[in-house]
Amino acid sequence: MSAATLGTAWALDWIARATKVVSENRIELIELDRAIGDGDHGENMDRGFTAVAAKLAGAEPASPGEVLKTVATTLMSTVGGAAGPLYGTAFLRAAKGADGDLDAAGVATMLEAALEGIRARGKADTGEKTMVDAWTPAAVAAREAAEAGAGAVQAIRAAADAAVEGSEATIPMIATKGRASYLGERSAGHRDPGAQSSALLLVAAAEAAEAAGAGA
Amino acid sequence: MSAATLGTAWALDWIARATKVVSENRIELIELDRAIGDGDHGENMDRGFTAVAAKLAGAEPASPGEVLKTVATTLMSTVGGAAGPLYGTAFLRAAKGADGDLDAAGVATMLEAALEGIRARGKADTGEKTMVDAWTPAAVAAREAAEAGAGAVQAIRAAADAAVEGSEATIPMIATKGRASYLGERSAGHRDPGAQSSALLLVAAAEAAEAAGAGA
Amino acid sequence: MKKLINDPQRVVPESLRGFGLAHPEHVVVHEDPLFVSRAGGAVKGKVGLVSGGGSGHEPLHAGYVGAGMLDAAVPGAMFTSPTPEPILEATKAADGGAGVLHIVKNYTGDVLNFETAAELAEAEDITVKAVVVNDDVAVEDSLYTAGRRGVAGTVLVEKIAGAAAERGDDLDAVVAVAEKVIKNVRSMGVALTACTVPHAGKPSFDLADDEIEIGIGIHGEPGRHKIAMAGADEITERLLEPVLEDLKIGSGEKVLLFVNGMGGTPLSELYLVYNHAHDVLAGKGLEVTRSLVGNYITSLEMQGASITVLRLDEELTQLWDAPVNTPALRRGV
Amino acid sequence: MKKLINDPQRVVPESLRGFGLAHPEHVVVHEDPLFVSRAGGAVKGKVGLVSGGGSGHEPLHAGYVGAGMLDAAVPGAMFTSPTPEPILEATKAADGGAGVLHIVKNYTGDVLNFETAAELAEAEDITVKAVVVNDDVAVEDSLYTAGRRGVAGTVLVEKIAGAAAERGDDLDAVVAVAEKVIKNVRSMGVALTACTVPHAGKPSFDLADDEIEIGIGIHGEPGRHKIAMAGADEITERLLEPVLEDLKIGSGEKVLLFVNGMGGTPLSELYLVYNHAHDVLAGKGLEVTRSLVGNYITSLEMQGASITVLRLDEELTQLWDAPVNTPALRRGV
Ligand SMILES: Nc1ncnc2c1ncn2[C@@H]1O[C@H](COP(=O)(O)OP(=O)(O)O)[C@@H](O)[C@H]1O
Ligand SMILES: Nc1ncnc2c1ncn2[C@@H]1O[C@H](COP(=O)(O)OP(=O)(O)O)[C@@H](O)[C@H]1O
Ligand SMILES: [Mg+2]
Ligand SMILES: [Mg+2]
Ligand SMILES: [Mg+2]
Ligand SMILES: [Mg+2]
Repeated sequence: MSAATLGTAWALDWIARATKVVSENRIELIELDRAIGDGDHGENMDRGFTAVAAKLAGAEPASPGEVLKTVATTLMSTVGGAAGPLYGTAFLRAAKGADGDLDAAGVATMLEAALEGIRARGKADTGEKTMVDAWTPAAVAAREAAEAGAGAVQAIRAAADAAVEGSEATIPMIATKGRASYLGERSAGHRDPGAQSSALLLVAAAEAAEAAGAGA
Repeated sequence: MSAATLGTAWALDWIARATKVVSENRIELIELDRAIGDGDHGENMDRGFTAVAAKLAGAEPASPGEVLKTVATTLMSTVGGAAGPLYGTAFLRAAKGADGDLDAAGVATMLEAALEGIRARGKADTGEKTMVDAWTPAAVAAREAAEAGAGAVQAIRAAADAAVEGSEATIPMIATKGRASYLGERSAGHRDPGAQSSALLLVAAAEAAEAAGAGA
Repeated sequence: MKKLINDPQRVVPESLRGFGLAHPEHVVVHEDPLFVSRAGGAVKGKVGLVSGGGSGHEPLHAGYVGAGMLDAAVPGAMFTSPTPEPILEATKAADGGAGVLHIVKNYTGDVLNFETAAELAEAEDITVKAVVVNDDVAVEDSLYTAGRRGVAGTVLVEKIAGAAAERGDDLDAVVAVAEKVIKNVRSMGVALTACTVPHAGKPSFDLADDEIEIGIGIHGEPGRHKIAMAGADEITERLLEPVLEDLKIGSGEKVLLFVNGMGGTPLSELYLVYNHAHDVLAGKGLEVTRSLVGNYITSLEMQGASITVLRLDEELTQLWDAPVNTPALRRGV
Repeated sequence: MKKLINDPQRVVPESLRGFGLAHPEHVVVHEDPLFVSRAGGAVKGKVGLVSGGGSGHEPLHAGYVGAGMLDAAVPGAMFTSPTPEPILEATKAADGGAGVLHIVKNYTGDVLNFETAAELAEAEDITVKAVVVNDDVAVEDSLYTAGRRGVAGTVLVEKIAGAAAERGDDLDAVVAVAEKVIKNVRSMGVALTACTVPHAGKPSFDLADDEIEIGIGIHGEPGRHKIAMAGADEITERLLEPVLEDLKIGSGEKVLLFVNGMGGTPLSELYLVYNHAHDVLAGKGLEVTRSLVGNYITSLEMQGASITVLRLDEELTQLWDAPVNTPALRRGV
């Protein structure tokens, strides 16, 4: 199982699970954004992934990269707000290196590329209470797992767990980027909605990998 | 006591008591008007009588009529709304016949003149849920008392009691004049604010008469 | 009650003072008695137009003082008709020698106070005529009642009669134009929330979270009936149907469609109502040739809207299109 | 939540459809992708002006499309920046061959989506420049943060840059004018109540009956701090002081004073705020030579206001006075 790679079926399952989990957490993400932002993050993500699901419904992608590229362009053209371009760029960069099945190193490279995309567009660093605080530990964890000889499933699971922790860690932070930064110190004590949606997406990726691994 | 007439001192005391009772019932009159009108009757009356009190403070009127004329012009120029012109005309007409001290017949004539003034301006009849429903029984009761040989104090007391009943009787009525008429059947079940303020004013007149009578 | 005010008793004068400071090119605000007249004074030889009524309906009426509309406006206390004295002074300020038209909304208080002021003005040799606006179809009309209220149609009367005066019509002709508008305009309103008069400190009526008031006026008075909250399209139809029925308007006629906000409703919702109202009218073969959408006659911060339809002919259309230069309505200048 | 809407998901397109029906002489509303352009299309040889952002701030931006102001506007979902595609289409529709200016409010989402659209437009050989409005002094500015928000100052940038484009300035000159406005304009806002985004169905923040939020933006986001409810004069001073301090403005200078309503506050209260703000400025020796009072950039039905001060020179004053003909702002035409 640790040798299994993640292919197109996994990517499709990931996005199907992501669509579901985003829809299930629409209200929670709205509530998180209501506290320190403008209350639309859940609505934005749900609108985007609903469109993604519709787009992928008829498609027959040949690689994980093709799946992720469709996700990227669809999010970019339907989400809007800050999350639209950021996730759009993340998935676009992630897609680039994913033209074949992914081993653990491939997973790490994909996540690093996504993170770099987010950082390039958003100009945020860790500790600024944004989705960067979920993607950074995720990418680091995946790379460490790969270097420690883990398989792709374990790498993506490590990334997901790290993202969940990263999302949690945004709670005490004072935002300096994104809409929450307008609140200054009042932003502390609330979880960043983008970090949380990032964690949800990466957990969906890990679960899809595990489901495939289990079935393999 | 039944032979006592009502003079300038009575008129001044009446208006002083009226000012007080209107101020004390400001909120109640607002609440009555809030239910079936626009919620300003208490405010309007209080503004008017506060101005009346200021106007009378320095004055040395020579007759009840002079007092009532000051009341009339001051209400007309400070109250506004429907109540301003109606009470203004009422007091103006009341003032006309009151250039000397009033006996019971004089009280009845004064109230009839006031009522005629209200009816002429407002074109309302009894049963339309307006102040006419307080002034009409009041004028009738005063005339009956006078014809039955009562004194001025008894005549004004009879008028006051009738006005209180008249105000009470507006509760089940469906308004066809004034702002409450817009509510149609929904106006039933609420007391008319103008009938209530009329009752308050006439009770103040009776109490001033009784206080004078008691002191005389 | 949360309001951007200081002393509840001083809302009207403080607000009007600010209004005067913000629009010195349009108006002069007189403080005692309180009224608003055109900057530059009465226009010689032109019929003067005066309107007024309780405050709380801003921008009505003071916002419509200026070339092509009113010559003077008389704001009373909150929701309370002004007394005769400021109406008289406004009438004098508006008189350019060709007589003055009083545009009165049909409320007992407004009618009585304007009547008295007109008598006083006549005594000073100013010819005054009055028209009474009563466009609210929510109120059943009858010889034996106070009749219908004047609501949003008032704005259209002021604009169109103002244009007639500006083009040089004499007093009788301006009256005739105003009466023509009154005959051809009908309105009906809905409230989603009540409003709070500063001196009362409490909402003007109580409304549950799932109820709305149909047939409200502009004074925070309760409407004809409560109904369960409904979608905008359905509410639009409930307002529009009695308006059209009462107007007895038929296929092929041209109309102005006016969706007015009560003060606390977002503009986007007014346009959403306009959207469906337009479709309903088009569906009945009516042609909407002019429009007005916005907060033009309000009830403080009340959430809600009213729909007004004015039957247009060539003359009314031209007068509607004529230039107007006031703080709240401006075009062509 | 009580709103005059049908389906929460359809508020923006239904409202814009009504907007288009109400103002056919000013605008064309395009449905897919959703954007608004001037009736009559791009003006040949004129720099095109495009702005946009989340919906819920009406009349901004679509209400300012027309001669003398914007050439196109891009309304996103409620409080959500539009995606690049409609911005690109709006940019094409606004391009008269002299390049296009993007007027962007400083929000991460607006900046990113406009950036992408600009790249796409450049790829289609349209020259695009962008200015970023960031007038909100409630937010501390810093190199290391997202910086200040763009709020009510945006309306002034759009008007004045629009006038510069209309007089024939080239793209660099229009950018320079816009930058000059941005450099000289500051704002700060207060909320008495929150607003409710239709899809959220709940107020955007919680506020007790005796509290207000100082330093709010235009997206229903909480402000910098809550304070106890206070009188209008005191609130006015709390908003005005940081604005003046940040502008470093001194005695003898001329300013435009803009009191903006957040959507649910009566006009009378805005004038009451204007009244005191004017006095405070006069007290500091500043001369208020131009004014704007009303609901020009809103947060749905939020009760509250913002105060904006723009330092004026001869050029900005002339451009402010220049004719403008849009659904929401009109003068001289
Ligand atoms: N500069 C940035 N870099 C990285 N992430 C950011 C940045 N700005 C905002 N975000 C992320 O976007 C999220 C908000 O997304 P969303 O609510 O959809 O957009 P908006 O803030 O425009 O309403 C934030 O919670 C944060 O994680
Ligand atoms: N046509 C009328 N005739 C007699 N009284 C009237 C008439 N119209 C109104 N009223 C009286 O005026 C009262 C309302 O006064 P007020 O609230 O001060 O004025 P407004 O109705 O203009 O707000 C009513 O309660 C009623 O008694
Ligand atoms: Mg958000
Ligand atoms: Mg009343
Ligand atoms: Mg009243
Ligand atoms: Mg947003």
